[in-house]
Amino acid sequence: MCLAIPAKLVELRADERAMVNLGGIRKEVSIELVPQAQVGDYVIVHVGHAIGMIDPDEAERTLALFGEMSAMAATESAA
Amino acid sequence: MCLAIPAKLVELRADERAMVNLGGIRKEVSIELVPQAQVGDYVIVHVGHAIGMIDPDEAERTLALFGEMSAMAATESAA
Amino acid sequence: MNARDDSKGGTVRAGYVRPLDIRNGRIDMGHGAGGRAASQLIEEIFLAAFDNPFLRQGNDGASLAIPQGARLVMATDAHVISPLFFPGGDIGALSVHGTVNDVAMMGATPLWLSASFILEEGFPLADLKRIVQSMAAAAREAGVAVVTGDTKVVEQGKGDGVFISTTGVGVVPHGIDVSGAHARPGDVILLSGTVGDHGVAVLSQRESLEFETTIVSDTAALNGLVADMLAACPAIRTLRDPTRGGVATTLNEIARQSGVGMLLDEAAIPVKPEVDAACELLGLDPLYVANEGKLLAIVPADQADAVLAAMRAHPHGADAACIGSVTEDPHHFVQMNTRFGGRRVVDWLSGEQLPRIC
Amino acid sequence: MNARDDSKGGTVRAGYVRPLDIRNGRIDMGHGAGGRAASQLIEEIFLAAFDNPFLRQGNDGASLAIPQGARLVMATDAHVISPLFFPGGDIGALSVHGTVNDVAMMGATPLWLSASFILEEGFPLADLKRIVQSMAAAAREAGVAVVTGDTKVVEQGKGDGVFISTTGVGVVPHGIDVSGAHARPGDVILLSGTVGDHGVAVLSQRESLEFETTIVSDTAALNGLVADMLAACPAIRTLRDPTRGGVATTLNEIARQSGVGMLLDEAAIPVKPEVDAACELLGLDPLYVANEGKLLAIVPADQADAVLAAMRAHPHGADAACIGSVTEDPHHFVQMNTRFGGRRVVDWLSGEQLPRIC
Amino acid sequence: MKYIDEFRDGDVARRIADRLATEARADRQYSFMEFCGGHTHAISRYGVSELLPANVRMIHGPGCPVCVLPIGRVDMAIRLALEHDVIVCTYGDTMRVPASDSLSLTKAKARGGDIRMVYSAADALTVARDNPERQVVFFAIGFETTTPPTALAILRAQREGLKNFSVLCCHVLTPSAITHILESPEVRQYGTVPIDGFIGPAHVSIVIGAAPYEHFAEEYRKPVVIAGFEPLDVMQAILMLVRQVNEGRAHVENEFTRAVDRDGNLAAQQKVSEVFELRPSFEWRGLGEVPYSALKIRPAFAEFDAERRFDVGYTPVADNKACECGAILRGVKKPTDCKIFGTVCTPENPIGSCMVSSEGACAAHYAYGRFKDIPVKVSA
Amino acid sequence: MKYIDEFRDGDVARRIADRLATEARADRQYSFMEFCGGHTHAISRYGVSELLPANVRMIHGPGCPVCVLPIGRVDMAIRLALEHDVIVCTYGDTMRVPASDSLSLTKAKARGGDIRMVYSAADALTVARDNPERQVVFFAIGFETTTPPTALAILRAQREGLKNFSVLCCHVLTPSAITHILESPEVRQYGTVPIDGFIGPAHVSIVIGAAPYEHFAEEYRKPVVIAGFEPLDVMQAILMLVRQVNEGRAHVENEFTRAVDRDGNLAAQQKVSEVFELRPSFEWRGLGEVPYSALKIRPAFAEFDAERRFDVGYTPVADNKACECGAILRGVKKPTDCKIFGTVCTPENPIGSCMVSSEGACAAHYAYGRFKDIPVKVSA
Ligand code: SF4
Ligand code: SF4
Ligand SMILES: [Mg+2]
Ligand SMILES: [Mg+2]
Ligand SMILES: [Mg+2]
Ligand SMILES: [Mg+2]
Ligand SMILES: [Mg+2]
Ligand SMILES: [Mg+2]
Ligand SMILES: [Mg+2]
Ligand SMILES: [Mg+2]
Ligand SMILES: [Mg+2]
Ligand SMILES: [Mg+2]
Repeated sequence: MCLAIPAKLVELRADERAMVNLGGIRKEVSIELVPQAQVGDYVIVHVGHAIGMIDPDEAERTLALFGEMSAMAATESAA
Repeated sequence: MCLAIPAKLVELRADERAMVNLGGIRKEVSIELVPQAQVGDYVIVHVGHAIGMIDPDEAERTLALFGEMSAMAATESAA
Repeated sequence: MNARDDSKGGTVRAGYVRPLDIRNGRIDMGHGAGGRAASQLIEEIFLAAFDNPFLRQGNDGASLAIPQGARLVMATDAHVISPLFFPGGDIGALSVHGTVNDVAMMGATPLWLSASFILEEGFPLADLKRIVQSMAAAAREAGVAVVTGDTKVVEQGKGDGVFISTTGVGVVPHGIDVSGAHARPGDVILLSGTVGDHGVAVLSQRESLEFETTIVSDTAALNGLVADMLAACPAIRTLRDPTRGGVATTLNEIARQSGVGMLLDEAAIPVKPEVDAACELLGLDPLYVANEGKLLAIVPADQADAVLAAMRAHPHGADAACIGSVTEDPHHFVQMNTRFGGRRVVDWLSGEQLPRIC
Repeated sequence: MNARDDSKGGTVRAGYVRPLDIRNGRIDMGHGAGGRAASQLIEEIFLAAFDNPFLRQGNDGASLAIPQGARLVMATDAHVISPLFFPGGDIGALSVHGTVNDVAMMGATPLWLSASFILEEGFPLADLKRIVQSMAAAAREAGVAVVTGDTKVVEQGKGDGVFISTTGVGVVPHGIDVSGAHARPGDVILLSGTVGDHGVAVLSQRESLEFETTIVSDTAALNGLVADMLAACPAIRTLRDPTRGGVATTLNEIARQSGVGMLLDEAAIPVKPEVDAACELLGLDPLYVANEGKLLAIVPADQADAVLAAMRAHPHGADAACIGSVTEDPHHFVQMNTRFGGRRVVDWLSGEQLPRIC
Repeated sequence: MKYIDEFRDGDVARRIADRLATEARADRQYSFMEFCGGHTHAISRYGVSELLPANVRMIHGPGCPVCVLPIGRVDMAIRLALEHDVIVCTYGDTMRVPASDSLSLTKAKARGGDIRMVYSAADALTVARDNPERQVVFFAIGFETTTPPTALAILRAQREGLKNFSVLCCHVLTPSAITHILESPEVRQYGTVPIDGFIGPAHVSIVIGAAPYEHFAEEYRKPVVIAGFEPLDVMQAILMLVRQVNEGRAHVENEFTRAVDRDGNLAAQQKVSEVFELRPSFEWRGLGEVPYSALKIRPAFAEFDAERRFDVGYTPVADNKACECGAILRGVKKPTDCKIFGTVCTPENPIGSCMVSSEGACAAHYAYGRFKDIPVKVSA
Repeated sequence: MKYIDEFRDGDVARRIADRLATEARADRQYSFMEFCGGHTHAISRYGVSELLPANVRMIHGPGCPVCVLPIGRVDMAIRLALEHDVIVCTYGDTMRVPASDSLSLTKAKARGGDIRMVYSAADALTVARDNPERQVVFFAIGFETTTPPTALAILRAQREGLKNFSVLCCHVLTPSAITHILESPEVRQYGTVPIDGFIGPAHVSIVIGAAPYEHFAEEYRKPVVIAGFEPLDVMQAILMLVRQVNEGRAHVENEFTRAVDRDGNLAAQQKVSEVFELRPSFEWRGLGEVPYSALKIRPAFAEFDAERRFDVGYTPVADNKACECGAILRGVKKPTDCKIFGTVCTPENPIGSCMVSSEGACAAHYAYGRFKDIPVKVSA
């Protein structure tokens, strides 16, 4: 449930809105729920609103751990 | 101006309305403006209302006079 | 789920589709989306009615044997009538007749029809089925096959129940050359029957105009009549069905196309008394009222009697009449000697023919 | 007036008609009533754009030379797209491509088109002219002639600007027999290029979905590509353009029609990154998104390379790929090995494909 | 159809034509004005001109409610539809009357105005009942015939307490227009328009009776013959006018006794006077402002008066400069005197109102009368 | 697409699959519930099941907002459109959910209801602004992800003083549903549904954070792994669950650290609590009444609450008797256990809600999973 995807914030606009770029397509979304978002950030877009943000380091780390021998370190009870 | 045609009243209906027959087609019209009209009368229909009636004797007389040698009798200053 | 577990469940009948609810069902946007719902609609309503090997091929087009003859003819008509069901017919039959007649008016034998449907969301399936069955019956009667089709659905408020565009293909026998451009001064103008029946039947149903009449639409396929006429006289110059705009406009079209004038005899033009009466009531002229089962023919004067006899021998031409002749006239006027004894121009229809009060 | 007196007045130019006001004019009901206004619309907009001897005949149908070949093909499509103008095309070009492609998918060379227009009262003449000119350009490019047509006008609120139904007639060369029923297990499935471009380009314009993309509709006539493919391999089994319902639905249709299954390779199916992205955003699957300039071909395995080479040599097939093969399957399932390494059914589209939130 | 077909008999027409040929004196011209478009239409459609002696000339009068409707009144109806989002109901006749900005009701409808053709004022009431959330305005035009049905609609709306129905009243009065023509300088002073008599209205007279015309006969010494709208009625009326002229009489005669008497339809007159009162002045297309020539809705029915309910003031708009409608309606000019007749101004693109209704002098001549001087050659 | 494509890599998938094959003990069964439809969808669409060991079974949970929407709530939206003549705006997902009387929003639209699909709650506001003469109701469904945008729309409507906008609030809460399942007799007492652990929501957790799940891990001794909706996320989460089970642990672990932290999006939480408050009880399709499992609009925003503005009381409606949706949503049954799966109930004619959304267990199995036991024979 809850279709949402990471898209790159490429332009801040008036009225707490921003332009995001997703694989070449651009769409204006509301960033009222992630007021801290800046150009270059990846926000998570759901029904026309950014509802969260991607942490690039964590993404990197998750990818690196996929299928590794041992359990992922330091994820217990959420970061 | 004022498209209006004689049609035979074939049925009195409620609410000061009546069914008329014109050459085989039947239409309901208002007879509020000719409350005296009875079944068998020819009423003159204009925009869905009977606005007058045909006097059959006068019609007969007019037809008989068409193109006669002398002027029509007794029509001066209207009947 | 885990795949292996699920496979132990009930049997999946992959091909099974619950039949359409014709009684209560309505068209929704899914019926036009090209998926399984659309496929089901085609199968249960269109294929069921039009059933023929061309459609059963199941392709996006029909594959047809190349016919023998002098030339092919192709004609098309969009049908947008309201009400969809009217005395004497419905949009389904009309959409077959309208195009079959256009093909026949080229002197051709109509063979195949395509049908494209634009349905409005919410249109009752029962009405659709009735219309399609009426189309199928009309096609059978005219001896043509509906060989390919298409269906689209538009949102409510962006259509009007159903629009049907049909295209017909037919073949002209050798030795026949019929065209609106072939009328010549001296030719005789024949009309296959009474004028205005279709238009008056439809008008009688219009909200706020309603009147009662026994007049029904004349909608009919005229290819049989045309075949008999051409058999009697292969030299027929022009054939045309006086639909929208009526006899008056159709004759003006031919006059312009052939570069001639025409002179009609009002007294010779057959009009049913009820049609005359309805026109009086609404301020219309029967010469401008649409017909859907009548034709005008222009023939060399010396063959007029033969053609007229052939027409009168056919059920769709029983009331045929000679209504005038072609004249030389650089203005391409259609004129008419009135029954009253005068003469007047019979002009093109201008704009819509609206009921008048004055 | 007394007739004799009036004749002394100004000169009457009987044939003169004031030209249409294309810039500000709009369709009104009179343009569909079949009178002089309708005739003017046809003359100044349709004839001006489609100009050809068939239309200039001025009849209600076209008279055509019977073509040489094995069989005739007839196909039809109704076009109801919104918006009428979209990135990469408009309803005019689309209405030519849609039908030309259906004819071509039968292995035929398209020759003639009919066009039926249903115009909504109030539609700007300028838009109509633009659309008709685009149609004419598309027809020229595809090498087909619009040989006959019809125009109707519906009241405002009973249409959606303009609907165009086209019917195409073409001829199949001797030795060609293409059908959706001819796929056989072991055959190879070819796709002429990237999927979903048309649907995404149109979606990008939908009110409230609007997004910016460089994707434009792929709308194109594919008869040239088909001719090259058939030259490379006259034994092509099946050709079909994956329009509404997309590649997924079209393959399911063929599977059912031929009584086979299919197995696709997701990794082999070309999808533009932006199309992928738009589908992610809206919760759509590119396999169900409409194409208007792509084709699927099913060919004997031993000739797949030759056909693929011919496709890639043609501008409309530059991105052609082999995307799977035909299987034996009594359920007629279309399955797909996912790029991820799994396998799944690729079902028919059910209902409409609506943007999702979850 | 009884009482119609008998009055269109070509054989009888020839008998009247023969009498006219005999009785019209070769040594003089006869010019008669048929006031009504109904007569104009009959003359054109049946080819009556063909049957008249060369020295009898018919002049079209202003008796077409569509033709005399000034541009500014059509503009009001269009503004109601396009700016006030009102449903405008109207008779089919008014749909194509040219208004300002190249509009007409037909074109305003194509631009999104909710404009509906009705057959009767009563149908406009039905539209109002069916659309309680919308305001519905009946654009009421016409002479004394069409006024009583409008009065009935207003009375019924009041009885039903309809809150969304009103009337844009453009009803005009026949006798005032005739007076206006008789008072015009062309007729009265210069004699440029020699009117030897009038064919009086048919259906208007059913309602108002013959008496109102007696004044003209006496005051202006012009014979008047009230005549039906069938072609034989018209021919007979012309014969009767020729006879009056020949005998030097100027009376009101009634050819239409089968439907008209001296007093008219009193029931209808009563309804009209209950709902309407005289306007001090009203603009007629072609005639300009004509005093006491139209009706307005009485203050007691103010809520049904669209002019009071909506803010749509009347702005007079001049006709196209080339258009000769005004002169034609006064009988001063003929359609073919207009430089743009049949070229720029056609029934498809009417510039003036006379080209709209098939009763309009220009439309009638365009549609029916253009065969003049064109020889009919049947053989090739 | 960055942060998407990397998480769909088939090669990495095989690596995780290998590890799973190694680590899943052959001597036991693993049953995990993925709460979210997003995970269900990923499993189906990418064919994840293919890559799991035979003894790892995934149970679909109730985490599809469309699937849990009770018939009676859809009926309310339909009544608003058909009986109250309201413009109903809704997400595309709800259009085909079967309601009473064989209707759905799609079918109600075909019957003349003015029902419009929107992409965002903000678009419903636009519809309201553009149609000031109509009432506009946003039919709001969804979990904690979709609720903040609805809150923003209501706040903005208040700021703008919109008088024709309201919300039919059907927002539900994830943790209450999980509790409900854990409290169900099948799980708690009879053990007919052996749930060894949960894959926790992805996007919901972005908003509410990981903390709310800690309670389950502790209270019910069930491991929870919060995971993204990409197929690698799902596989990795399963691997992490297998490891917890193997090690006898029951913790909340977070596979989705790139987007989820312990506290969630505080700005979003603040907007939600400003506008909404807990409902004491709410019906979930399949689960029945679940206490404190949904939100309603606070009295301060009463004018934007469609349930207060319109007289549309809620009437519970039982599911079709044959439909097993309830049991399927609780993990008790599988789609193929339903007698009418794939025959009477298909995506074209869904009988139960699980056949509607492509996240629904039945729809997912119908669309993606029916190839089981069908051999693929390519050569003729
Ligand atoms: S022809 Fe047209 S412009 Fe000229 S007077 Fe007549 S209506 Fe007016
Ligand atoms: S198949 Fe249909 S009826 Fe059966 S459980 Fe699933 S949704 Fe319910
Ligand atoms: Mg045609
Ligand atoms: Mg036709
Ligand atoms: Mg025709
Ligand atoms: Mg098609
Ligand atoms: Mg409609
Ligand atoms: Mg097609
Ligand atoms: Mg096509
Ligand atoms: Mg196709
Ligand atoms: Mg046509
Ligand atoms: Mg529209």
